[in-house]
This record gives sequence, C-alpha cells and structure tokens, in this order.
Amino acid sequence: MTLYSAIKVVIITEKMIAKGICNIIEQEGASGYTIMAAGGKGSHGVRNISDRAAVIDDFSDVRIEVIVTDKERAKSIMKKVAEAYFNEYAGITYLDEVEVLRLSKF
Amino acid sequence: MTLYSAIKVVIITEKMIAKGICNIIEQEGASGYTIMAAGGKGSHGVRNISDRAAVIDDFSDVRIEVIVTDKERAKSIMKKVAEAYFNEYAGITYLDEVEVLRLSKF
Amino acid sequence: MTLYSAIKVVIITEKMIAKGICNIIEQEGASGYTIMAAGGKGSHGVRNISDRAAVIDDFSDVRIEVIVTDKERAKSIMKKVAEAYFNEYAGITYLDEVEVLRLSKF
Amino acid sequence: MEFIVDFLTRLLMQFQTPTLAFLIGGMLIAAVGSNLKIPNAVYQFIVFFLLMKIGLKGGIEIREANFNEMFLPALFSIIVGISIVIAGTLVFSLLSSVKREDGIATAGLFGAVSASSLAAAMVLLEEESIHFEAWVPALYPFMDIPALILAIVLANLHRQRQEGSGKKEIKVWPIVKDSLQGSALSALLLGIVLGLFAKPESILHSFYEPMFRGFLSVLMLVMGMEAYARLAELRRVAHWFAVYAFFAPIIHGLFAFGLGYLAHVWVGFSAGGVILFSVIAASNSDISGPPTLRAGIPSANPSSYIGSSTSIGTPVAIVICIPLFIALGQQVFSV
Amino acid sequence: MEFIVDFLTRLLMQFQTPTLAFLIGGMLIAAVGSNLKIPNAVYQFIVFFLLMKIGLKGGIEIREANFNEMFLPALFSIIVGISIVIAGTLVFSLLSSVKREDGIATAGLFGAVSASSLAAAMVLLEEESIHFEAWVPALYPFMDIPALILAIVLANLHRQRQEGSGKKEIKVWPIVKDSLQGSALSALLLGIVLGLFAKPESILHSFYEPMFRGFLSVLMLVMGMEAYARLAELRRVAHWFAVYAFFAPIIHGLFAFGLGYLAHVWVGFSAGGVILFSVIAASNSDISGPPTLRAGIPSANPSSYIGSSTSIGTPVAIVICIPLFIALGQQVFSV
Amino acid sequence: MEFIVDFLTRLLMQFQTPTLAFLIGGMLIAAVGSNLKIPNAVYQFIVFFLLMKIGLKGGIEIREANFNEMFLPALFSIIVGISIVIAGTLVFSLLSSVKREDGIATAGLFGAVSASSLAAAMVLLEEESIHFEAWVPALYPFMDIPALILAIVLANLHRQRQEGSGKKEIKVWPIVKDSLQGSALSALLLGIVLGLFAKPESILHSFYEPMFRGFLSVLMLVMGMEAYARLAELRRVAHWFAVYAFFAPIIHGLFAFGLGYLAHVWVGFSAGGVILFSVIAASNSDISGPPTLRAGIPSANPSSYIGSSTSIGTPVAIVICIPLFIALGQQVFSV
Ligand SMILES: Nc1ncnc2c1ncn2[C@@H]1O[C@H](COP(=O)(O)O)[C@@H](O)[C@H]1O
Ligand SMILES: Nc1ncnc2c1ncn2[C@@H]1O[C@H](COP(=O)(O)O)[C@@H](O)[C@H]1O
Ligand SMILES: Nc1ncnc2c1ncn2[C@@H]1O[C@H](COP(=O)(O)O)[C@@H](O)[C@H]1O
Ligand code: NA
Ligand code: NA
Ligand code: NA
Repeated sequence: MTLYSAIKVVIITEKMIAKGICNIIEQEGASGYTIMAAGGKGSHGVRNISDRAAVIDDFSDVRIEVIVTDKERAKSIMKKVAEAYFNEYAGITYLDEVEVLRLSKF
Repeated sequence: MTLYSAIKVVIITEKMIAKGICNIIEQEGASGYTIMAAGGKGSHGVRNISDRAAVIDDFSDVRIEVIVTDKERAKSIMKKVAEAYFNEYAGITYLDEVEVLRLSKF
Repeated sequence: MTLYSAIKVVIITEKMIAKGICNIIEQEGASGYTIMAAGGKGSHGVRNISDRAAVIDDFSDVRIEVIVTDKERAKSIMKKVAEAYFNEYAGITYLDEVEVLRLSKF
Repeated sequence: MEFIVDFLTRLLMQFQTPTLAFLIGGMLIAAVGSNLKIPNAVYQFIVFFLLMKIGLKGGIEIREANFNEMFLPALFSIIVGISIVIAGTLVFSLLSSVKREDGIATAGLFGAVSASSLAAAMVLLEEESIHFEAWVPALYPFMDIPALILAIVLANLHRQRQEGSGKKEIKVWPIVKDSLQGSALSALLLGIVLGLFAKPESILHSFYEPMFRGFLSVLMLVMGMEAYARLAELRRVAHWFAVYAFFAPIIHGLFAFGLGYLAHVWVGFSAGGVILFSVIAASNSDISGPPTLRAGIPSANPSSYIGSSTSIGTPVAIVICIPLFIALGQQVFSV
Repeated sequence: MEFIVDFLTRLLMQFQTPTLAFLIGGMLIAAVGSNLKIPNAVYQFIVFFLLMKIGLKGGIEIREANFNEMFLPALFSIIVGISIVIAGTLVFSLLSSVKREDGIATAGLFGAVSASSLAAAMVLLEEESIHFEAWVPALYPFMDIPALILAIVLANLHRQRQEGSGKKEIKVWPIVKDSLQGSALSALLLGIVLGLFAKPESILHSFYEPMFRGFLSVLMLVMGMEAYARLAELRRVAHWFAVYAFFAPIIHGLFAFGLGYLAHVWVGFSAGGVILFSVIAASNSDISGPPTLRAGIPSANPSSYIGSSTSIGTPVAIVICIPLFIALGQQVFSV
Repeated sequence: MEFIVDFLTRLLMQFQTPTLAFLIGGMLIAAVGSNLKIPNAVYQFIVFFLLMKIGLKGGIEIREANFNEMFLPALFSIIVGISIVIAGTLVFSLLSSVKREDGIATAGLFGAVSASSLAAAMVLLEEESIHFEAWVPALYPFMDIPALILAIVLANLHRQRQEGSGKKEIKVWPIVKDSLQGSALSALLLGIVLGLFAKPESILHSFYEPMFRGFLSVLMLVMGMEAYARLAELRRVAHWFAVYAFFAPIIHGLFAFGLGYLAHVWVGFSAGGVILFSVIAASNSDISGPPTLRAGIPSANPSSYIGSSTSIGTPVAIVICIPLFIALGQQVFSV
C-alpha cells in the first residue's frame, strides 16, 4: 500500500458564502471537497454553533476542506477565495501537508 | 510538558457505513476515534450537509478521525477500510503527522 | 502570495466544558477559535453524535481548533486545558503545523 | 370515454385537495429556487406521527377483525411485491445500457411501499367517504419486505454468477430484520402493537387524528420539494429509469386492482380496500427502502433508484394513481 | 390626556395577552441566563407554519376580493417601504460616526417587514375583535421588496461613487428574486397561491388555525430570547443605531397610519386594515432581510443592523407599536 | 391481600394507558434494535411544551391559592429532598466497592425530580379523575434544588477531607442558580410566572392542553428508548447501582406518602396531592440533574448515576410507583 503526499486546504468562513467558495474550488479543478458546520470566534465576533433557535441561521460558520495533489493549486484556491471574499466576509484559510491513499481520487 | 509524535488518520465517507468503519478501527487497536457530520462533493456526487428535510438521511457523509501512535497501524487502518468499503461506497482517506499530549491516551 | 507557518491546536472534549476551554484560549491571547459538534469513543466510553433524542444533550463532544503563530503559545494552551480539565473530564489534544494566509489574522 | 372525462374532472378536482396541492406546491417552490426548508427533524417526526396514527388505528380495529378476511389480501400483497420485482428485473435486463444491479435495485424499490403515498391515499379516500378496512395499511410489510428481500437476493445471485465464485449462501433473515427495524415500518408496527394491546383511543382522538391531515400537508410539501431536487440526480442516469418510473406505478396498481377485485368477489374485500391496496402496490419506498438497498446491493448506483423513485415514481403514485384508482373503484364498485 | 391614559391602560392589559407576555418572558428568561432553548428546527417550522396559515387564509379570501380595493394600499405599501429607506439613509448620513453602508443597510431592514410582528398584530386584532381584510398581510412583499432593493441599490451607488469606478449597472432582478426566494416570503406566497387555487379549507380549519396562537406564543418566546441575546452585539456599534431603532418603528407606523387613513376615506380600507398596515410599516425584517442585505451590501457591518433590529426594533414594534396603533385606531375609527 | 390483587389489576390496566404503554413500547422497540428515532429537536420542544403547560396551569391556579395550604407541602418537599440524599449517601458509603462520589451523585439524582414522571403522573391522575391542587407541580424545585445542592456540597466536603486541603468555602448560590437556569426548571418557572401575571388562558385551552397527552406519549416513547439504550452504560458499573435504582423510588415515594398523609390531616392536602407528591419524590432527575451534577461533582463517574437513573429509576418511578401510589391513595383516602 502506497501513500502519496498531497495538500489539504482548509477554509473556515461564513455559511452564506459557502456556495461561492465551492464554485471557486471546482473551477480550480479540485476533485471534491468536504463541508462541516462550525461556529467560532474571530475578528468579526462570535458565531453560533448551537442548535438553539437563531433568528438568522445563515450567519454561522462552515469549515471546508479540499485535498489537491499539488501545492500550487492549493495556493491558488486560497488566493482566489481570499481575494473574492475575505475583504468583506469573515474567514481564515490554511494548508497542511497530508498523505493520501488512492492518488487517482484527487 | 512533552509532546509526542503520532499519526492522525482521517476517513471521509458515507454515514451508512460509519459503524463498520469504527469496528475496523477498534479491531486495529486504536484507543478511540472522533466522528463529525459532514457533506461534500466527490466522484459519487454531492452529499447533503444541510438540516433541510432529506427523504434519505443516511446518505450524508461523516468525517472520522483516529489518532494512533505508529504509522504502520495508521496505514493498516486505511488499508482495511479502503479494501472493505471503497470499491462500492464513496470515501477518501488520508493521514497526517501530529503531536499529542499524554501519550498514554493513544 | 506568501504563506506563513503557524500551529493548529485541536482539542476534542465534552461539550459541557467548551465554554471554559474557550476562556483559556482567549486568555492565552489566541485571535479566535473554531468549534464543531462531534461524537466519538475514548477511554470514557461512547459519545453520541446522532440527532436522535438524547435525554442528556450536554454529554456529546466538541472539537475545538485554534490557530496560533508560535508553538510556545500552542503548548501553553494545551497544557492549561489539560491541567484544568483532563483529570476529570474526557478529552484529548494535539497540535499540527500548518501554513496560513494573512498572518495578521492570527 | 365518459370514464376518461370523469377521471380528468376528478383529477382536476383532486389537485385542489390539500394533499395533492401541497405536493405540487412543493415541486413548484423548489422549481423557483426558494430557500424555504422544512427542517429534517420536523420531517422525521411527521413520518413517525403519520405511521403511528395509521398503526394505532389499524391495531385498534384489527382487535375485532376477522382474520380470514385478511388472509387473502395479505397473500396477494406478497404476490404483488414479488411479481413487481421479477417483472422489473426482466424489463431492465432487456436494456443493455442499464447495469444489472441498478435495474434490480430499482425494481426492488418499486416493489416496496411508500408511507407517504399510503397516508395520502387514506386521506383522499376519507374525503370521498369511501370506506376501507382499517387493517389494510397493515398489508404494507407483506408487500414491502418480500420485494426488498427478493431484490437483494437476485442481485447477490447475479453477482456470484458474474464473479464465478462458489455459491455463498445469502442470508434472508438479516434483510427481514433490517426492513422491520427501518424507522417507517417500526413506527407502523409499534402503532399496531399498541393499538392491539393497549388502550390508546384517548390520544388517538385528541392528538393523532386531529393533526393527521395537517402534518400530511407538510409531508406532501417535503415530498414535492424532494421530487424536484432529485431530478438532477435522475438526469445523470439512463433515461430508461425515468420511463420505468413513470409507467410502473400505474401498471403495478392496475395489477393489484385486479387481484383486489378477486378478493372483493371471494372474501368481500371492500371497495376502499381494493383502491388502497392498489395505491400501496403503485407506491415505491422512499424512506426505509433506499438504505436497505444501499446496504444490500452496494454495487448498485443509488442515483438510479433514488432519482427515479423520488422524482417520478412517488409523484406519479400520488398525483396520477390515487385519483385514477379512486375513479376506477367508483366505476367498478359504484361507490 | 385621556388618550394617553387609555393607551397606558391598554398597554398594561396587552402585556397580559399571551403574545406580549411570551415576548417579555423570553427577554426575562434570557436575562437571567436560563439554558432553556427552543430548537432551531422547531423555530423554523413555526415560522413556516404561521406564514403558511396567513397565506392560506389570505389566498382564500382574495378569491372574492375586489382588486380595486387592494390597489391603493398596495401602492401605499411601496411608497412606505421606499420612504423609510430614503428617510433612514438621510438621517444616518447626518451622523458622521456612522459608516454610510451601515446606515443604508439599517434603513433597508427597517423598511422591510417582519413576519413575527405581523402575526402578533393579527392575533391581537382578533382578540380585540377588530376586523381587517384578509388580504392585508399580502401587502408584506409590496413593502418589503422595494425597501430591500432600494437599500442595496443606494449602497452600491455609494460605493461606486467612492471607488470612483465607472458606473456598473446594478441588477435589480436578482435582488427581487433573492427576496421572493427567502424562506418567509416564499412560505407566505405559497400559502396565498394554495389558498387561491386549491381548496385548503379543511386543513386550515383542522390544523393551521387551531394551532396558530399556540405556535405564535413559542415564536414570541424565541424573539424575546434573541432580543436579549443580541444586545451584546448592539453594544459594539454606535449608540445611534439604538436610538434610531427605538424611534423609527413608531414614526414609520404613524406615517403609514396617515396613508392608511387616506385609503380608509378614499377606498374604504377598514380600520383593522389601517392598524395592521401601520404595524407592517413599523416592523423590521428579522428573518429574510438580514441575509439578503448581507449578500447585497457585504461591506456593511451586520452587527449594526441585526443588533438594532432584533434587540430593539422588533420589541418596540410588537410591545409599543401594536397597542399604540390599536388604541389610535379605536380612537380615530371608534371601533 | 385484596390490596395486592387490586394493585396488580390496576397495574395491568394502567399498562394499557397510553402513558405507560408508550414507555414500554419504547423499551421494546429499542430492544429489537429499531432505527426509529424521535429527533432531538422534537424531544427538547416536547419537554418545554409539557413543563410550560404544567407551569401555566399551576400559575393560573396559584393566583387564588391559599398560601398557608402550600407552606407545609413545600417544607416537606425540602425535607424529602434532603433526606433522600442523606440516606442514599449513607447506604452507598456502606458499600466498599462504590466510589464515594459516585454514591453521593447518584443519591443526589434520586433526590432531584423528573419532569417526565411528573407529567405522566398528572395524566394518570386525571384519567382516574383524582383531583389535586394545581400548585402541586410547583413543589418540584423545593425538592429538586436542595437535593442537588446537598449532594454537591457533600461531595466537595468529602474531597476536601480526602485531599487534606484546608477548608475551601463551597458556594451554594452558583448551584442554586445552575439548577434554576436548567432548561426544565426554567420552563416550569416561566410558565408559572406567565400564569400568575399574564392571561394565558386562551392559548392554554387552545394549544397547551389539547396536545398535552399526545406529546406526553411521544416523550414516554423517548424515555423508554433511552432506558433501554443506557442499560449498556449501567452494566459497566457496580450492580449495586441497579439495586439502589430499583428500590429507592419506591421507598422514597412511600416516605413522601407518609409525610403527605400528615399534611392531609393537618392542612387538608388533597388525596391527589399526596399521590402526586409521592411520585415527585419517587422520581429522579433525568434532564437537568445530570449536567448540574457533572459540573458540580466532576470526579463522579456519570455512567453510574445516569445509567441507574435513566435505565431503572425512571421506569420504576413511572411503571411501578405511579400505579402503586394511586392504588395506595385510593385505599387510604377512598377516592
Ligand atoms: N485563530 C483562529 N483559530 C481558529 N479559528 C479561527 C481563528 N480565527 C478565526 N477563526 C475562525 O474563522 C472565523 C472567521 O474569522 P474572522 O474573520 O476573524 O471573524 C471565525 O468565526 C472562527 O470560526
Ligand atoms: N478532493 C477532495 N477533498 C476533500 N474532500 C473530498 C475530496 N474528494 C472527495 N471528498 C469527500 O469524500 C466524499 C466521498 O468522495 P467520493 O468517493 O469521491 O464521492 C465526498 O462526499 C467528499 O465529502
Ligand atoms: N485515539 C483517538 N483518536 C481520535 N479521537 C479520540 C481518540 N481517543 C479519544 N478521542 C476523542 O476524545 C474524546 C474523549 O476521549 P476520552 O477522554 O479518551 O474518553 C472521545 O470521545 C473521542 O471523541
Ligand atoms: Na410498490
Ligand atoms: Na418596516
Ligand atoms: Na426524587
């Protein structure tokens, strides 16, 4: 069994713009992505994670994780997302080196 | 305070087979695992993450994360899971090096 | 576009003490944190992640992720959290090196 | 001719019943891209609620039912469930563009039964004041389980043949168990058991009955929204699935209507019973069936059977088949 | 003087109506730090339920409404929505401590409409047995959409001016679509359509009407809890927002009352209609408006408009404006 | 002898009431491994709903209650809560295999009160047409809070003794606050306050009362399912917890029955009140108690107290104690 090195990009941002970010990810040619519900705190204040009634639901966070095979593509995703959204919407992004099984999936 | 290096295995797959995967993880002797609800897109299409009514609930994703102390065990988990499920079910798996506190926990 | 190396601390623990842990994180001067709902298994038994009625809701897990710029601060967060809670509450913590965009955010 | 005019008038009128109107409304609202959502938790509770009500009521009336009456319809249910799967498997096997497992799984889903179609038919029958035996909904598992079992067994046999592997025994009991443990069927069965052995009349009358139609309207909305949402999935698979999903409910229902008619003549199965039985046959499982099939036939592509069932099969069963079989029943039995 | 005494007595009495009492109870319970929570899924369902009921009822009655009657109030709704945004934008532009976009967005939210205030007003009018035309709630979009569009257009014009960039055309249709697709408005409109073209009377009477007040009490509890919870957010922005949020609903409502009075004189708009119209104007959007504005005016700080609307605007609209306009209406129209 | 036959007949009959039947049905369905689930959001709403109804009704009737009547039962509630914790702590301290903190926490949980048992008892009393003072449910906090406080204080004292550390003052107020802020108690108290100071009669009659029994049936189903699900947890701890959990509710209830009898003789506490008071004592906290104890006695193993309470304590309180105390009450007071 061989493992191949790959890059994981993580984007934590407002749920409201998740769709737009996924579009960027697809345009950049990633083979897929994973989304999770999140909450948290940052420079734009606190975001809800509880299942308590929130009059405004769209203002919680999501954590999107994308695995790509080369770092340039990873950086390009991060850059495009930051340019498109992070002046006006809350969000952070980072990357991490990982080792994947089944390279053909990515 | 000392940190010890360890390996984190991540498996993103269909909720429906989460139980079987956890069994494999336990059989491989991991001390525990963490599961989170997820959605996403991959070669098997889009999976729901919203809390909107979905007639078929079991078809969303989960993200399972397991920390083990040595890489061989990590690889063995990944291999067994992939062999048992990934021909027929959607899923990806990768590993990452991390540093843990309290080695005895893993 | 430049990426800066940073440290990601992950804490997986009981939902009930999430608030206290976030306080520690803020006291240690982190710029933010992200929380996700989780379930799992460890030395303290199984924790629910399903949305099935659970008479005791507070006993599920959360996964808290904090990005800081230097490793000493990361270790200090891990240490304080472990000392304050991990004798009596379920929980694990680990760190990982990542590369972030926009260093000023952290 | 008159029948057709009558049917079309009836169809138009029934589109105005809350049941069908909400289903169509759901499709509409999804088609225009609305963000309206019914929370998953509420949907799951509504499914439980409706099946519990059907079960409680059925259980209470089974207490005094004549078991002889029920025997033939139950047997016919098994026959219908099995026939649908065999027929569907044959049909799909003629289409070389369809992977064999996908065809079998789809046939299995159409042999199985939908709780939402069942509830909708019950309400529409009540609105037309057509009586049916309260135990008719209890035929559900007699059709549902054999269909799912047969589909899974056929798919596994096919696979073994292909892989040329030695015959492994296929275990039937786990599939039965899996079906019975599904959330829809266990709510129905629990309701029946409570209706049989407890005295739930008070809450049936104060809670489950008064809110039945209201919750059904919400369920219909969800079914409509899902039907539209899953069209995308359907588009990714061979269009034969769409063709099958459109005609199968009608044909299955007519076949069941025929058998039901025999039961009417032989053991006095009521007109309403025949109609409801036909709708059960026309319906296809939307809640419990898909996971059971995903587990039992993992090599089948879920998009094929879920897309065809949710997007076409269920709307056809509810919007076309229910009015059709009511009209047919009124014609045949003059009720 | 007598009017003031009358108003205060009425206010005190109305605090005891379930509607207001639950709102205040919600604030109270949040203030003492209770862990009580109404699950988000239930809240979302309740909002759907209330708007569906209002829509169904409205749709059924619009069937026989005289469209001429509705024309003027609809026109006035547009005028009120637009006037509020222009006035608010001007007011905030005088305050140098307030970022221009924040002011515009806040004005937009107060020009838009709140489903919860609307439902509360309807129940309180019914309790006072003051009749209103069932189509009045259908004025909602006529005020809501123009206000949101205007705010987004103004903010974008402001931005283009600032950036000195060449004039980019601002597309209005996507904003209209976005508003109509919002969960609140689409539930209301779907209800109206079903009321108009289907026959939902049976479920309206068996489900949507009997549970309306009960679910409204739960919604009021949520609104009260949220009002308190968001005070923290409000504290982080200029206190001018709080001042605006307190007075704007009253002024907007009075302005609408004036226009409504004209419609009363000219086309016989009912007393209850005038009161309800005033409350619609006094209300500010709490569900669909904020996401629409966040998307349309991303540079505005959401804390400014959400804090002022949820924490002050909505409570003022419900607790002060509803009793005030009922009292005023009773004085003016002697109902 | 006759009493025993009478009791067994009554028990058998009460198993058929929806309340008990659904509890047992829930256990059954969990035991057969069904995938049926009641969503957590619905469960949380139901708990809120039931306690709000009990509170509203209680609050309305307390308006005209004689406070002297309530004083003695309230005092007895405190005494019962404290006695249960002391007795339980002593019992467990005799068992060397049980960690001291685990014993104290378990005793604390059994001293505290369960909303679901309370609601079930109220419905069963109504079904037997046994009247009770509407303020009796308001005794809940008088028993619940002292029990939790005492358990936490005892555990902390024990710890300080063990660690030989200097006496740190244990703060009682935070524990009281924590209890009152719990979701169950705050729903009850909010209901009482609204019942006292507002006029919620209309929604009580149109919403909270008609749906009370129905929602209770769903809650009972959940409690039954949880009872079975948590047996696994119970198996991981000393079997003494199971023994305690079986007998404690009965003994606690009988003790309270005795005190209630005194109140009957001295201040005319009603027969129904005595029975309900006994059930409150027999019950053990399932919703708010566990998190409070987890926070207050972190060194205790939650499996010990949660397993014994949810899996055994609550079913015993509902299935055995309610019919037992009703039978006893009918015998003693000839109602
Ligand atoms: N230092 C951090 N570590 C982890 N997550 C963060 C951090 N800073 C911000 N976040 C997450 O990113 C979201 C947006 O951040 P911000 O734009 O700073 O408000 C927050 O709601 C958090 O979920
Ligand atoms: N490149 C990727 N990056 C992150 N997540 C992925 C990626 N590809 C697939 N996934 C996740 O893995 C699940 C199964 O993938 P697949 O088997 O390709 O359908 C998807 O639903 C995604 O949640
Ligand atoms: N080896 C592991 N890998 C991943 N997650 C773990 C592991 N061990 C424990 N956990 C998580 O940490 C929580 C607390 O662990 P514990 O204190 O061991 O019960 C568990 O509920 C799991 O969610
Ligand atoms: Na069928
Ligand atoms: Na307005
Ligand atoms: Na007790």
